[in-house]
Amino acid sequence: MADTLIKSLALLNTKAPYSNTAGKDALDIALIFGSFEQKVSLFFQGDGVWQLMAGQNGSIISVKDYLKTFAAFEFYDIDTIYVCQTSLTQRNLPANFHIEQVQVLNQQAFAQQLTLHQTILRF
Amino acid sequence: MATLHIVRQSAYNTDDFAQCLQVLNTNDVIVFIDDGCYNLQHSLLNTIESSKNIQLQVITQHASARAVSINDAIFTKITMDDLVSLTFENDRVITWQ
Amino acid sequence: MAIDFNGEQIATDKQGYLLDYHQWHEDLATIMANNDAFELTAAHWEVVNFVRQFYLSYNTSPAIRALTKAMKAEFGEEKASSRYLFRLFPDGPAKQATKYAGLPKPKRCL
Amino acid sequence: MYNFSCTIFRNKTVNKLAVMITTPPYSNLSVTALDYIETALKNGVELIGVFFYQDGVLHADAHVQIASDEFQAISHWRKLHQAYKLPLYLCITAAEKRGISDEQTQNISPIFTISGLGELVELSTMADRLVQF
Repeated sequence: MADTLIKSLALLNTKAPYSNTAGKDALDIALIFGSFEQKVSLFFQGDGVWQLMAGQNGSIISVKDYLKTFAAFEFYDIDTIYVCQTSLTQRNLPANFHIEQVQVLNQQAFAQQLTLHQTILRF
Repeated sequence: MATLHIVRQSAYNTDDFAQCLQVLNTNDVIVFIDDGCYNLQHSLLNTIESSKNIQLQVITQHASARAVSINDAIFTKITMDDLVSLTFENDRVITWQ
Repeated sequence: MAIDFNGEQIATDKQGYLLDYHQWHEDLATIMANNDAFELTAAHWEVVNFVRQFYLSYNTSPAIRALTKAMKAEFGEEKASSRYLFRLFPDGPAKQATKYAGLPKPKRCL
Repeated sequence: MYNFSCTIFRNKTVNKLAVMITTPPYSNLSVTALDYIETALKNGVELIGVFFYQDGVLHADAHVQIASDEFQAISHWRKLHQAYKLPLYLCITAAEKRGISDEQTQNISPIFTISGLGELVELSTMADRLVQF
């Protein structure tokens, strides 16, 4: 039974992208897990949803724009990306993201998807 | 298939606890430690649906150190030994810090 | 550390990686390779240019697996193997190709 | 003594633990992390390693000085490392970003193993639970 369980990691992103390194630190973990062929999913909740919003340009404020790296996820086999509808609504944000494969989930579905992962790290 | 939620921050200061409550599933366990102990009288607690059968636990030492009193009718008092045990009794752990 | 290039001093780190990837030029790549006694053939250039393009698109240098995956889409199955890439860049494609592509030294923690 | 193994799967005992530390040594959050780890070790949990990331890497800075009447996080790590052969893995990229280096400043406490995120992948693969503190 135990052997048939595929281990997977959920990275729960909860910080806006620029004022601290949380998003970048989580991204580095996602890329390395992807490189080692480990299943990894990204979840965006709270201010973490800002990491997904289209039209940002960190270079204006001298931030190395790591959000551009999100577009390379396919090469790291990262294809499950979930965003919490409640967090978008609270911020009056439309579902307009800078990458394509984002799935908007209501609170219950978001919570349910998290439980499909054995390890959850939050940044 | 329960999740252990370790809450380490005051909800008066950060959104962590509110976010934790958003992802609760039936039979999950919440343990308040560190500044999470300041949430023991927070109004957010009233938003937890009783049908979800959520267990609320507190590390006694952490609450006592902060002069936070624990309502026995709501919270289970635990020790660090219990927290270690809960790590394995539940299927996964999320740390809210 | 610096490389003299067309009368200009191009700053590098200890291992010879450019400190500013904007200053890269094909001729500069050749000089960097010469300094390492390394010859860049057409096959090497294909990878160097590809890695640089990847960086410019995604703001990160690809790890080896991502590189092979991305190259597969561009050049087909034959060149999309780490064996092929390591034959071209024996010190490791991630380390060597990024260097001649003028990109930052890959993180040690990989 | 407690027994923390929990038999969730038939014939498989679930008690391999890995911990990721992201909080700095001057924070009381680290006291809790150390307490949790020590409690686990004392009770026979198989702790396969501790991974230091983000501000957690500051625990490895041999130059850190904390007044003698305050909590000595770093000497606690040494104690656990020595008593239990506990592996302490340092993310070197996160460390160098914070002035902790095995090359320039050479200020890494010798109880730490210099490593990278690949080690975190390894730990998460081996462990039944990976807990963040």
